[in-house]
Amino acid sequence: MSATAPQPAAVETAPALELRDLEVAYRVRGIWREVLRGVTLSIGRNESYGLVGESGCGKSTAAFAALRYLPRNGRVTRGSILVDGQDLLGMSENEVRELRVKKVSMVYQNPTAALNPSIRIGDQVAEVYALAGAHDGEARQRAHEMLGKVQISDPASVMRRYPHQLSGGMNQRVVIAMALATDPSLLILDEPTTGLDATVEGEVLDLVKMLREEFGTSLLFITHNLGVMAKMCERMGVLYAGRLVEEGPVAEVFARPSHPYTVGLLRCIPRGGVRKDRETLDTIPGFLPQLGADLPACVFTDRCGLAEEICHREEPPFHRVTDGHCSRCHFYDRAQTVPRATPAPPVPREDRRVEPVLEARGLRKTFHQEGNAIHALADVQFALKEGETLGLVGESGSGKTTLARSLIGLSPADEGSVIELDGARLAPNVTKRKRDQVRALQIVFQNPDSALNRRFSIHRIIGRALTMLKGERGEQREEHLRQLAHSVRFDVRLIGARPAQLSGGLKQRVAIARAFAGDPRIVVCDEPTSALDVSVQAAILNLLVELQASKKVAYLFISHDLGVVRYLSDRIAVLYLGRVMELGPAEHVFDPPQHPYTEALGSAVPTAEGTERERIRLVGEIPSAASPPSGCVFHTRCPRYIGDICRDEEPALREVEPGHFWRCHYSAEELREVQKTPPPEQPLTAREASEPTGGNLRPSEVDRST
Amino acid sequence: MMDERHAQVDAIRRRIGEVENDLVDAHAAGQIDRREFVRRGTVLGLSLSTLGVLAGCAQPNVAQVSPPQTKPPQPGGTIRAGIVAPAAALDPVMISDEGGLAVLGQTGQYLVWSDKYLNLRPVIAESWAHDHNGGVWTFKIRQGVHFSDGTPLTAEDVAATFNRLADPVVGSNALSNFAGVLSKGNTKATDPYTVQFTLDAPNGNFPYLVSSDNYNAVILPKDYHGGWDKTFIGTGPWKMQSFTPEQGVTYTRNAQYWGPKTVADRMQLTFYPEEQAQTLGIQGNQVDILAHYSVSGGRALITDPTIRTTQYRSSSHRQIHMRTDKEPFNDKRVRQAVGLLLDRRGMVEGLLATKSDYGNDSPFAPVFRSTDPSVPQRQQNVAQAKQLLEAAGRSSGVRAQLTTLTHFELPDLAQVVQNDVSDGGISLSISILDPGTYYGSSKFGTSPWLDSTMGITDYGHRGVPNLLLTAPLTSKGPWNAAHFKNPAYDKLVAQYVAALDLGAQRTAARKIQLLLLDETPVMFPYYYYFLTAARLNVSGEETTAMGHIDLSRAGFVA
Amino acid sequence: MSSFGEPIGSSVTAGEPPVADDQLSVPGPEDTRVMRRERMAVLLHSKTFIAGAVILAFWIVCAIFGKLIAPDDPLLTDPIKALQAPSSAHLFGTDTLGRDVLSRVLVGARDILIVAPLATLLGTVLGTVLGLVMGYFRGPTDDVLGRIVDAVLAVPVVIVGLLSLVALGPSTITVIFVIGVVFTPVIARTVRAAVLTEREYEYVAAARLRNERTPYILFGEILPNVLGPVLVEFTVRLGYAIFTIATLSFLGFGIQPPAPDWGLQIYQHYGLISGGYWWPVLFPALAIASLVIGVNLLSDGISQAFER
Amino acid sequence: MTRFIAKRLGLGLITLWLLSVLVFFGSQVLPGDVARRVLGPFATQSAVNSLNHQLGTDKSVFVQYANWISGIFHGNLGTSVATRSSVSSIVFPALWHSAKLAILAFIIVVPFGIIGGVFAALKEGRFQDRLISVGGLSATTVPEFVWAVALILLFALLIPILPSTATPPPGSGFLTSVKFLILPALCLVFVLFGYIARMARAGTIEALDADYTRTAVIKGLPYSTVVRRHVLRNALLPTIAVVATQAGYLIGGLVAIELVFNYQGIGQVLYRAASQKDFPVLQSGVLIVGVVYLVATLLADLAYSLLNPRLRFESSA
Repeated sequence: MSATAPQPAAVETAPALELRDLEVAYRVRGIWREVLRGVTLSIGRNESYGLVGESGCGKSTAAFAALRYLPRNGRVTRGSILVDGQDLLGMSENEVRELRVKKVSMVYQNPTAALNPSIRIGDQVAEVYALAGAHDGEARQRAHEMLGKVQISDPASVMRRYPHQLSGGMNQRVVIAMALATDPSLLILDEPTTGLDATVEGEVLDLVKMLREEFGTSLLFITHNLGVMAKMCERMGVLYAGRLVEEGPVAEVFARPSHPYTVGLLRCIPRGGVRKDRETLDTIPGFLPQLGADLPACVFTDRCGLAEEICHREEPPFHRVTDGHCSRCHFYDRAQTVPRATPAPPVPREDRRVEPVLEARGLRKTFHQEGNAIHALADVQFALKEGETLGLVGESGSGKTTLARSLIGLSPADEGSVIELDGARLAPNVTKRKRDQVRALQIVFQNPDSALNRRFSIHRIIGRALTMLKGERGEQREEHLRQLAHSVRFDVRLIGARPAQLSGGLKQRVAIARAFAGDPRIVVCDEPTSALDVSVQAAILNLLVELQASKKVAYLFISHDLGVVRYLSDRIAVLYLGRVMELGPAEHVFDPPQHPYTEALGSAVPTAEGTERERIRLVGEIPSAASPPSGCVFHTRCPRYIGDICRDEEPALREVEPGHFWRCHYSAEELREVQKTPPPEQPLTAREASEPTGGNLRPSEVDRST
Repeated sequence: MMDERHAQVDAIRRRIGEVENDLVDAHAAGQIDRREFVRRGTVLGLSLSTLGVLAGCAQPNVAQVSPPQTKPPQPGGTIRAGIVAPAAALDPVMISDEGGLAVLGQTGQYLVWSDKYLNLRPVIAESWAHDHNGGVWTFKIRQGVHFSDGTPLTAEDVAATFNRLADPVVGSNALSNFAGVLSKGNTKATDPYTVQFTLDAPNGNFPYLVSSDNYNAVILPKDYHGGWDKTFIGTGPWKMQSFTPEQGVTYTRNAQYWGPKTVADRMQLTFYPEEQAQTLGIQGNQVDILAHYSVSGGRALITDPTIRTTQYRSSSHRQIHMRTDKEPFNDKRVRQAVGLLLDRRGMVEGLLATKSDYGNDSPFAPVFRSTDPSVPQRQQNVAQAKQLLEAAGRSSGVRAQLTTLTHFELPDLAQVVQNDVSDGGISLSISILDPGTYYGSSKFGTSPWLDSTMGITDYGHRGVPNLLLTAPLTSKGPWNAAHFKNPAYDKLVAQYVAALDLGAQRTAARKIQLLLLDETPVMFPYYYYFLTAARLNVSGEETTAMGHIDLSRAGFVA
Repeated sequence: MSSFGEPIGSSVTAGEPPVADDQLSVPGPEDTRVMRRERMAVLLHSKTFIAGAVILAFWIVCAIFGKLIAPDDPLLTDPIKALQAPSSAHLFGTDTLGRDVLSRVLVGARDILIVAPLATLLGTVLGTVLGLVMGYFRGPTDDVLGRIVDAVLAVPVVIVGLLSLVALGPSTITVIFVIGVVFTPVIARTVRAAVLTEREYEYVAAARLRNERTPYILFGEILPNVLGPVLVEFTVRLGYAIFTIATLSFLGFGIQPPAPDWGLQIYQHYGLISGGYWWPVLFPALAIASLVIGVNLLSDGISQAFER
Repeated sequence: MTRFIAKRLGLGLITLWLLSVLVFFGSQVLPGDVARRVLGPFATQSAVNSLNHQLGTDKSVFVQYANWISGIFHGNLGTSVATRSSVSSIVFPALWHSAKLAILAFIIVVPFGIIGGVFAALKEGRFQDRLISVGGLSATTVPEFVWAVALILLFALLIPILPSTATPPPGSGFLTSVKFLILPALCLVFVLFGYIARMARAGTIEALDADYTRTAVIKGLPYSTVVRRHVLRNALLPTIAVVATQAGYLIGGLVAIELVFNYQGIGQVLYRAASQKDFPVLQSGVLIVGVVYLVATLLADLAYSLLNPRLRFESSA
C-alpha cells in the first residue's frame, strides 16, 4: 500500500495525518455496511488536502475517523489512522482527548448549531485555553486575541454575545478561532461554507487561507464544491463509494482528470461561463451505489462509459499518472475520452421581440413583525418575455424568495403593486386569481421533499394537478399524465411510488412535472437544484432547458450559484435588500462595467478553474430589511463608495445601456474606468460585529413566523 | 321505715293529678315496668326524686339510664370530636341535618333534654305541668341563666323562640313538628320565669316537642334575626372560640355557665366531608370521639380494638314507599308481596352488621314504648309472595323504578331490594339522585321523593312516633310519598295522638301496626342503632339518638 | 438510536442511505410496506409495547367475556356474606353487599373500556379538527380559539369534569361527552403544533397553487401527514381518559352504582381499609393501575415506533 | 423583554375573562334552586323566594354575571350560599393549604425527577434507563387516589408511623404539619416523578445529540465537563418550563387526594361546592385556580426566557 501512497511534500517528520487502508463500516438495520473501503491517504505538514465527492461517498466519515469520533453504530474494521505518526486506534480515551485538545481540531457545517446557544462566545472560546491549562484571566485574554486573529473587529463585544446574536459568518469565524486556538497540527474542515452566502463564503475561505499560512497548520478540507477545492487546496483526492479513485495536485487533476468519475464531475458543472445555448451539461449515467452495496472490482464500473469486463473482474491498482497524481482506473490514460452521457444538442437562442408575458411594476412587500415594518421588497420591476429566462441573484435576505412568493400570490404583494400577465392585472392573492391565471404561473420549489406530499403516490400528486388545473378526468387524464411523466424523463413504472421512495433528482422531476401540468406560461424556479448533487443538478438543468425549448415557457430562475444562473439565464437581475440593483443581459452583467454589488458578488465566487480575479471584500453582513440604510441601500458596504451622495440619496434604476439597468450614481463609463483596478482594501469596521444578523427578520422567514 | 315511705307516697298521690295516679296504678299493677314508669313520669313533669319514691326506691337506678362506662374522666385537656360537616348554613331555625344540630347543641340549650332512653331531663326549664287533658302546658324557667353575650335569659326569649319556630313565614325546620300542635302566638310568657303553651289539640307527648328531640328548639334571644354562625349565641357550657367553615369549631369553657363547669378545658369539633374520612380520622387519632357513625361508613370501627363503640336503639330508619295510587303498586297484594320478598335478615345482619332492630313495616319501632311487641314480625316468604302476585294477576312480572338518594347505605339498600324482589319476578331499575335533587322542593309534583313510584327515603330519629305516623302516612300528610289515603288509618292516628296513657296508646298502636302490615304503603325494613365511637382513653361523652353530642362531662381517663 | 458520541454528519450517512439521480432508494418500490413492516418490527421488539399490549388484551377479553369468565354474578348481592376475606369460595373475597369482588373486578373492565375509548375518540376527532383549523388559519381564528383552549386548559381536567358532570348529571353518556370535550383542547394543541410545521411545507403552497379548496387542503393534504401524531396522542389520551374516569367515579361523579366500576368500588370501600377489609379496595386498585399502565406502555411503544 | 411580559399578561387577562364567562354560564347549567339548596327541602317557598331575592339569584344571568365580575374587581368574591361566609374566607385558606402541599411535593420530586431523567438519558437504552422510564411512566399513570389508598394502608395502618389525614391539629408546629403532609405529598411525588423525569430525559438526549455537544467533545473536554457545562444547561430549560406548569395542575387538581386525606385544599372546596351547588364558591374558586395556573405558566415562561438567551434577547434584536 505505502508503495502507492504518495510521499508528502518534502517533510522529514511524520505526516500530519495518515490513513492507511482504512475501512469503516456502519451497522444499519443489523447489517454492517462498508462506508470507507480501504482509503489510504496522507497529508503532509503544512499541506492542504482536499477531499471531494458526492453526498454519501464517505467524506465526513473519513474526517471524523481522523478524530476517532465514530457513531455508536460505526467501527473501524481495518487499517489505521496516524496523527503525527501516533496510531489513534491504539490510544486510550484520555490520550485521544489530549490529542483533540492539542493536535487535531475540526470545523464543520452550520456554525450556529456548532456553538452552544446558552454560553457566551467568550466563555466558549476561553474554555479551550482553560483546557490547555491556562487560568481564567489568561484564557479570556488569549480568547480575545484569537478572536482578533480571525478578524473580528470588536472581540470584546463579541465575547459578551451569544451565538444566536451573530451571523452565520461570524459564528463560523468563532468556530475557526476555537479550532485554531491551541495551534493544532491538523485542521479538518467539513463543508465549512455550505449554507453561507457567496460573499461570506469568500471571506471565510480567505480567512482560513490566511490563518493557515500564519499557523502553518495542515488542512483536510472536505467539500462537494470543486470551485472551493480549487481555491483552497494544493492536493486533492476524489472519493467515490468510500474509495479514493483519484488523487493528485489540484491544478493537475483539474487539467488532466484521469478517472472517468472525476471527468464526469468536472463536466457536470457549468464552467467558464458556458451557457445553455452553447452546450448542454454532461451528466453521469447511473447512480451512486448504496451504502455498503456489493460492488464490482472497480467501484465505478456500473456508471463508467469505458467499462470493460476487466473492470468487473480486477480491482484497478492506483496507477501513477504523473508524480503524485494517481488514478484507480484501468484506462486512466484515456479517461477523458469518456463519451458524453447527453448528446442532446444545445438549443440555439433566438431573440424574440414580443410583448412581455409577465410584468411587475412597483412591486412591494412589507412584513409587520413586533410592530416594526420590514420592507422585504421595495419597488421591484421587471418584465419577462415568452420563452426567456430571467436569473435572479442576491445574498440571502435580499428578497429573492419573497419576490417569487409574491409573484405566484402565496404572500400577496402590497397594495399598489402591479403584476400583469399578458397585460391583465393579477390579484395579489392566488386564491383571488382565475384558474387560467393560476395555471399560467407556476413554481418549482427548492426542496422537493417539502414540496411533495409524502403521503401521496406520484400518480396522485401529478394527477391531482391535472384535474385541478385542467379539469381533466379519467382516461384523458391518465394519458396526459403518462405524457407528462415522459416529458420529464420520469419512469412511468414508478408512478405508484411515494416520494420517500424516490431519489432527490426524481422527486425534483415530479415537482417539475406538477408545475408543467397546467401548461404554464411562466415557471418560477426557486433554487431548484441547490439540494442536489452536481451530477444530478446537471440533469435537472438540462431538463429545464429542454422543456423551455419545447413549451416556450418563461423562467424566473432563482439561485445563489452564479455559475448555474449564468448558464441558464438570458437576462439576470441582481437583488439587494428587496431592490433590483442591476438588470441586464446575462453576458454583460458579470463583466465590467457592472454594479459594484454585482462586481463584489461575482468576485466572491471561486471558480473551478481556480483562475480567480482579485476578490472584492464586502464589508459586513447584509443589513436588516427592517432598517435599510439611507440613500443607496448598498452604500454601507459598497467597495466603490463615492461619498455623501451615496449616503443621502437613493439612485433610481437607470437604463445605462440598451436593456441594461442599474441603481448607482456612477455612470457606465465611470464604472468601466474605476473597475479596471480593484477597490482599496477596507478594514473590517465595528459595523460588522454590531450588525444584527437579521436572523428572525429575514423576510423569507418572516412571512412564516408572522 | 315502711310507714314513713307509705306516708310519703300518699302525700304525693294526693298532690298529683289523675293521669299521674293512673300511671302509678299501672306500675303497681305491673302493666308497665319501672323504667317506662320513670319515663312517663318525667314526661308528665314529675321529678326523678318523686318518681323514685313512688317506684319504691330512693333514686331510679342511674347506672341503668346511662350505659356502663370506663373510668371517670379527669378534668382538663382538649377533647376532640368529629362530625360530618353541616350540610348547610348554621342557622338554628333552619338547620335540618345531623352535623348542624351537633354544632347547635354545643352552645345552644333546650327547655328539656331527651336522653338516649327518651327520659326527659330539665335544662332551661326547671319543671313543667299540664292541665287536665294536656291541652295547655306550663313550663317554669330556670333563673340565673345567661346568654353567651351576657344578657340574662327570660320567659320572653323562650316564648319568642317557639313563636318563631311555629311561624309559617319564617318557615323553620321545626314547622312540621308543630303542625297541628302549636301555632304561632300561642306561646306566652305569663311571668318572667313562666311560659305557657296553648296547644291546637291535646298532646300527651308535648314535652318532647320542646326537648332536644325537636333539635331546632334551642332557646335564642327574643331579638334574634339570623347571623347565628357569627356568634354561636346560646346558654350552654361551651363558648365558641373560633369557627372555620368546612373545617370545624373550637370551644372554650363558658365561664358564666349556670351549670357544672365542663370537665375538659377546651373542646374541638372537626368537620369531615364524609364518613369514610371521619373513620380514618378517629383511627388516625385525629379525633377522640365520633358523635355518630353508620355501619355503611364506619364498618371499620366496629372491629377496631382501639375504639369503644356505644350503641343504642333509635327510631332512625329508612322508608321504602310504594305509590298506592299508581300502577303497579295500587294493588295492595303487590305491595304485600314486595314486603314478603325483602330479606330483612340479610339487611340487618349483612348491610347493618346486626347493628339494627328489625322493622315491621310500621313507624312503631321497638324503641317506642307504645309499640305492641306482640304483633308478629313479617318474615321473608317468597312462596306466599308469588301467590299474592299471581292473585293480583302479576305472575308475569312487575316492572318499576326505584328512586333513592346518595346517603349512607341507601344506594346499597336499593341494590339489595332490587335483588330481593327479583326473586318474585319483580324487576326494579334503580335511579340514584343526589339529596338536593331527590327532595327537590319537597312539594308534590316537584319532588322525586314525593312523586316516584317507589322510593327509599331516610328518616332521622324521633323521640315519639307521632310525626312518623302523621306526615308520611295520613291522607293530608305533607310527606306522604306513598299517596296513602286511608280514613280508617287517619282516625286511628288521631286516637293514638290524643291518648295520654300508655294503655290507650298501645291499643291504638296495635291497630295501626296491623293495618299498615295489611296495606303496606311503606316498608320499614329496619331501625338501626345509634353508634358512637370513642377512643379508649376518653369517657363521659353523652350522645342522643337524635345526633346530639354533649361533651361537657367528657374528658380523658388517667 | 443516535446518542452521545455520534457525529450527526456521518450518522446521516449511516441512517438514511444517500440517493442519487434516477434511482429508487432502498428498500425499493414496496418501500411503504417495508416501512410498515419495520415499524411493526420495532413495535414487536419493544418490550414495553408487548407488555402493554398483553395487559390491555387481557382486560379487553374481560370486558367482552367478563360475564362468562366471572365465577359469580357481579351484581348479585348477598348481605349475609358481606366482607368475607378472600377464600377458595371467593378468591378476591366479597364486598359490603356480599358480592364477589373477583367477578366485579373482571366485569368492571367493561364500563371503563367502553367509556374511555369513546370519550377519547370524541376528543381526538374534535381536537384534530380544531387543531387543523387553528394551525392552518393562524391569525385571528387561532388567537380566539387559542384563548378559549387556554381558558379550558387553565383549569385541571378533574375540576372541569366535576363541574360539567354536576351540571349535566352523572351518566355514562355525559361522562363520555364531558371527557371528550375536556380533552379536545389538549389534543387540539398537539395537532395545531403539528399543523404549524406541516403548513410550512411547500406541498400546501402547491395545493393552493392549483386552486384547492381549503377543506381539501386541511383534510386531504395536511391531515394524512399529521395522522401519526394524532394516533400517538390518541393512545396517550386514552391512558388519561381511564385515569380521569376512574378519578371521577372515585369522586362519585363518574359511572354510577350498581355498575361494578373500579373507581366506584374503591370509592365505596376505601373507608374500610382501616378496618382490615383491604380486598374490596386493593383488587380494583390493582386493576386500574394495571390497565392504565398497560395503555401507557402501549402508547409509549407506539410513539417510539413513530419517532424513528 | 418587557414587551414580552406585557404581551403575555394581556393574553393571560383575556384568557381569564373567557374562563370567567365559561365558568359562570357553565355553572348556570347546574339544575336546582340556590335558596332551596341553602334552606333545605323543608323550607317554605316564600322563604326560598325571599332568600333568592336577597342573594340576587332571581335576577337574569347577565345581571348576575355583571354583579359577580364587578364584585371581583372590588375584591369581593361573593358569599358562599352553603356556609354563608365570604368566598374569600373559604377559598384563600384552602388555596394556601394546597400550595403548602404542592410546595412540599415539589421540594421532593423536582430534584429526584431531574436527576433521574438525566441519569436515564446518559444510560439511554440500557437497563437503568428502561427502569426509570418505564417505572416512572407507570408511577405517573396510576391515579393518585390509588396511591393514596395504598400509602394509607401501608404507612398509617400496617406500619402506623404517619397520620392518615393531612390536616394537623390546630396550633401544631411546622414539623408536625409537614409530618401530616408527607403521605399526600408522596402521592404527588409518584404522580409527578415519571413526568418530570421524562422531560429531563428527553431534553438531555436532545442536547447530547446536538452539534454543540459534538463541538465540545471534539474540543477535547472531559465527558463530565461536556455534560455539566454544555448538555445540562440546555437540556433542563424545557424541563423547568414543564415543571412550573405542573404547579398549576398541582393546585386544584388534587380533589381525590384531598378527599382521601380530608385535606382542606382548594380541590376539596371546589368538590364540595360542586356537590352542594354552591355557585359563588364554585365560580370564584375555579377562577382563582385558573389565575394560579396562568400565573404559574407565565412565571414558567419568564424563567424560561430569562434562562434562555435566545429568548432573552429576542426583542433586543
